[in-house]
Amino acid sequence: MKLPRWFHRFGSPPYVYALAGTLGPWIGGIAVVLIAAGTFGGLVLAPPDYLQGDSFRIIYIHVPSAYISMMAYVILAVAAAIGFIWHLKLAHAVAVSIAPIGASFTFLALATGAIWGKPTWGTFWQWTDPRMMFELLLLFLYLGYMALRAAFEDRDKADRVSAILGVVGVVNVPIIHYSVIWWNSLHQGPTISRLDGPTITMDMLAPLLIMIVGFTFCFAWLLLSRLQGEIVEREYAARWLRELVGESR
Amino acid sequence: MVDIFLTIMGRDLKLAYRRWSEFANPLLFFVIVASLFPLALSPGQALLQSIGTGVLWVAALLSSLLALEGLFRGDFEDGSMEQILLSPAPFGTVVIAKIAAHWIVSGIPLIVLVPVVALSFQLPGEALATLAAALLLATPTLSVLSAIGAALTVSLKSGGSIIGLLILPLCSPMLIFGTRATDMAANGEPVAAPLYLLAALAVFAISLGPLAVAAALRVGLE
Amino acid sequence: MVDIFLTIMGRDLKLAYRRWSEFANPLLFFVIVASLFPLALSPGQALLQSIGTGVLWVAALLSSLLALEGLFRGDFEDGSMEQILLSPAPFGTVVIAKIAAHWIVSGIPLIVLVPVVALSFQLPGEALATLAAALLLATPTLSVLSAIGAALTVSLKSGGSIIGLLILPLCSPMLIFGTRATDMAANGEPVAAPLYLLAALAVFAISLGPLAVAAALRVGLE
Amino acid sequence: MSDENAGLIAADLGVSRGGRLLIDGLSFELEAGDAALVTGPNGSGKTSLLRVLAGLAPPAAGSVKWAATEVRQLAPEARAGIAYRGHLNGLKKDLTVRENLEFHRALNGSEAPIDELLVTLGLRDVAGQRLRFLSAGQRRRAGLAMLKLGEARLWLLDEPLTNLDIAGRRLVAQWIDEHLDAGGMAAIASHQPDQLAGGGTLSIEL
Amino acid sequence: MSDENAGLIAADLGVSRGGRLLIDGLSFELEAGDAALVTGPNGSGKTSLLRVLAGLAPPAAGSVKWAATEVRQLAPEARAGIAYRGHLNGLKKDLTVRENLEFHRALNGSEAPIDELLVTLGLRDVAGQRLRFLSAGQRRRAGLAMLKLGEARLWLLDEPLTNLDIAGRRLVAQWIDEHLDAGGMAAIASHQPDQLAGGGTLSIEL
Ligand code: HEM
Ligand SMILES: Nc1ncnc2c1ncn2[C@@H]1O[C@H](COP(=O)(O)OP(=O)(O)OP(=O)(O)O)[C@@H](O)[C@H]1O
Ligand SMILES: Nc1ncnc2c1ncn2[C@@H]1O[C@H](COP(=O)(O)OP(=O)(O)OP(=O)(O)O)[C@@H](O)[C@H]1O
Ligand SMILES: [Mg+2]
Ligand SMILES: [Mg+2]
Repeated sequence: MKLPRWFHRFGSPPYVYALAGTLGPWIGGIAVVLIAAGTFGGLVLAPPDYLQGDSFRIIYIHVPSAYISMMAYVILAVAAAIGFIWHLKLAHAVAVSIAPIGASFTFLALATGAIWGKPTWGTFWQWTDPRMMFELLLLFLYLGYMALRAAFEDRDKADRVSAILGVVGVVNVPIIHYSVIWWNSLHQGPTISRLDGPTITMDMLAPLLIMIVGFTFCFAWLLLSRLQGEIVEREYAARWLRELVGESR
Repeated sequence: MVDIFLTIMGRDLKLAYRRWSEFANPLLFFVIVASLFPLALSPGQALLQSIGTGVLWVAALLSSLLALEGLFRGDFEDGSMEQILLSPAPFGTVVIAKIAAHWIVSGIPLIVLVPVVALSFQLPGEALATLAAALLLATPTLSVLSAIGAALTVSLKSGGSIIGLLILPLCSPMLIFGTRATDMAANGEPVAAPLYLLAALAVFAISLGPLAVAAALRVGLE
Repeated sequence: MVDIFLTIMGRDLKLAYRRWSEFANPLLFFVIVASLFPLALSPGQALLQSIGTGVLWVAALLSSLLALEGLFRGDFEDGSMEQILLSPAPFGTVVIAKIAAHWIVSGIPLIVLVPVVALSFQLPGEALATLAAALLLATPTLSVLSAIGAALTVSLKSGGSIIGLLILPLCSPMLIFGTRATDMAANGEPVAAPLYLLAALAVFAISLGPLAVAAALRVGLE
Repeated sequence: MSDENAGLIAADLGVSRGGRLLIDGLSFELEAGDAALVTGPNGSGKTSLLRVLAGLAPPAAGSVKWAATEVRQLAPEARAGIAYRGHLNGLKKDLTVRENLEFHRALNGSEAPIDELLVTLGLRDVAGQRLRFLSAGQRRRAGLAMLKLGEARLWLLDEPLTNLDIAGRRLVAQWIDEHLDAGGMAAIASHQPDQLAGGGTLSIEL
Repeated sequence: MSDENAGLIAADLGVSRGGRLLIDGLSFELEAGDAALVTGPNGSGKTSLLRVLAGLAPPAAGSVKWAATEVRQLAPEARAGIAYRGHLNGLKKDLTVRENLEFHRALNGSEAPIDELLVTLGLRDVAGQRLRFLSAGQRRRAGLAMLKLGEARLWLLDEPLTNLDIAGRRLVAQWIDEHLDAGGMAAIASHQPDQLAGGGTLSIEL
């Protein structure tokens, strides 16, 4: 399989470094604006839930981060696969940069879910909830990926070995997802209804959607800045980087 | 191909026989875990029955994870893996043969042993056959998954036993379906669905897993 | 003596740090066992609470056994143990230092970690302090016992990792007293008695165990 | 020259280890009857070079070709043409000497007679013993036996004389000479080049 | 002769391995300045003998005395007088060269300067690297460095020249000569006795 020609530019570290430098601030700016708008909409404009009162507002963090946590893993796996197959160091760099970000969002989803669980379900943690289990296992996947990388001295080797894990992991993500859900649908634990009240009103939904888009931009922004750092680390000895640093001095 | 498969499998079985105590270890581990639990819980009959399936499956899962940890390490450290990789034998076949040998040594005894232990957990008789069948379908997948973990970490030399962390999330479906099948059988419900799922996962794992293992081993040797 | 103790311990801690992934493994193992059980059992709140203590103790016991399996193997295989035995350092001190280093790496994190996991098992707050105290008293004994198993295993080389598992029954007192103390604390009863017993076992193990370990290692080198 | 008979061609080879470039711009060719003697002080990169030639590690630059194919891309059958004997013997400690050799014979699809080989190597008496119970030199001998269990035309030998007594060293030197005379090739790293009777037709000093 | 200055006395020594008697009725003495060169074909029992002399394994018959005490019964301090370097280097792969040497210095209660030693051995540049990333010869060099980290009067060396380049072999030969000149003793098993400059005052052929 051959990669299209335009794609090759993304294999060039200086190009991507510069691109990330240009796009980063814009994307970051958009993220800040959207998140600010979403927060305002969610905390101020949206009415309190008639069942849960104000505690439901944590949804504006919880749902976007849960969504990002899953999306990030898929991107990680795709990047890792590209890196492994076409020996593209930059793709590996992308995968590496995503891992800690994805893990953080996963953790955020877990933490906000747990905090939310206390007022709603009366407990921080419910072992029998499929989403919680799924999210926890996803966190393990991220941590495993990061631990595996950390255990290698040689970056090249770390790239390729962890790429294999990333790809195997993404194959498993849907399997885990569905197995956890099916399993619960049969074992009826203590019955918990989530946000069963009236269907979500527009006042509540709109800020949520804005937040989701905002979180996505935020993710992209974080990714670009980590990627820049990763490139610097990898191209430590490269001429273009030294010239760049020399220039800016 | 078949020759190579048999050669490699024969060698690994012979080695396992020579060092049987090492391979008996995970089984013993299983028996001990399964018997310590009732001791630590001192539950009533009913409780024991209700947690029995779960305990058995977790113990079986752990024991098969433990068994595979060293699958490739020995061959790495004495240089055998280099020789095998450089030989004309197709590497994928080699990998499958090694996993198969290991499954024979660690998986099959488990399939026999677990239902026996299950008896002492007051599991109803109908569930035992299902339990064995589910194990028969789940252990190959577990073997492949742990082989992936072992291959990923073998090149760490320093003993990357992070294996557990890597593989565990991947194993949870087997745990879930296996437990479900057993529980359903105990309740007299039809168990075809979870068993089919286990079989599907096994086919999937066996057909694609060895590729991942071979790739990881190759990188590890560099 | 103190010098040698610190030198050996320092070395082992440094090695553990270099290979952290290996040493993190038993802890991970603990977390995994503790979190898989509820998954496989899918129990209700009440059931979870009633089996929680037992699960935690069994998991902690297994994880500390696992941690020590390789305690002496590395030193045997690269010839370090020969050098240490032939050096003027008193061998008993060396053994104690190695066990101590390993306990710091594997026991202490467990003492911290277990109560945290216990929280998610809905264990009442009063029981947590007792749980930590019981672990503090029980883990050194477990470390010594598993060191005996590891020494026997390593000195039998090709055979006898089975001996390692023979250590397990010796561990059951710790399991029983530990679970009892935790359960009693959860019920608001006084817990001094089981804790005293754990302390007595620890003193006994620490004073006599290293002798057995040193003797086993000496034989192994011949 | 047909592809089949082409030898080993290293072109502008760079070898690095742990991020350090050890060898740079090395070019050489081995044809039937050629032997390259690789010498150099400890840590100069002899082992690393041989591993790259065997295709175990990728070159940092340049290429290694065997039978006109990049060595890392060789088809399984073509790999049979190369034998690599490194610092490690590649034998299982818990198999007997004979079982080890039988395994490697099967792996390489060879039919070589094992008994004669054991006699030649002075391993007849310990043939039924596990490798674990052999002395260092006996293990090395068993490791070298594997050269005769296959039809490799190119031998890559990393300090083959280690731990061998005089008779053993003489035997290895003789094997190499016979191999070259029969149209084989070899690249040999050694600190005792004088002990390898014929010496090399090519000398690579690192 | 005071006990303190007594050397190594092997009396009617029998050495067996795996139930087979390899050496029988061997008697010899080493005093200040003496070196015994142990030679013999592969598998003749050189390693087994040195391990018995070091007290790692019990003799099958007879006795080995050091400073007039049975070597297996030596008090810990007295053991400092004997250094054994076997086929294995006895170094941790995950410690750096320097850390390994520092550890062994502390273990032997010595104060020897490590930096000079590293320079002498040509290991200065890799001093901060883990042993795992060293070449075979570099590891051997680090293993031999341990001879200088202690005040052993008796050196028991099992094929010390393995994997060493010419400079390394010369250095070891020189160390041995200096050691003997300073009143030390040595028993050395080797397949290359000619490379050990002075040769031995005593020759044990197995
Ligand atoms: C630690 C605890 C929790 C975790 C790990 C968690 C995890 C998740 C995940 C992974 C999703 C995305 C689901 C998907 O798209 O399939 C999600 C969505 C959601 N969660 Fe949670 N959750 C937790 C607690 C809670 C609690 C306590 C509530 C409210 C009572 C809640 C309400 C929701 C809602 C409303 C959504 C989005 C709508 C939907 O997909 O149904 N979560 N959570
Ligand atoms: N661990 C062991 N158990 C049983 N027998 C052994 C063991 N190690 C070696 N032997 C046997 O003892 C004999 C002597 O071995 P030893 O290692 O002492 O020989 P060596 O003279 O050092 O040989 P080399 O020159 O190859 O190092 C050999 O024939 C070997 O088969
Ligand atoms: N696994 C490794 N990772 C990183 N660097 C390594 C590794 N192995 C060796 N090196 C480094 O690469 C260099 C060359 O090592 P190599 O083993 O090729 O040397 P050599 O010429 O075979 O030496 P010797 O004669 O000692 O066997 C050494 O300086 C060593 O420090
Ligand atoms: Mg080398
Ligand atoms: Mg020897």
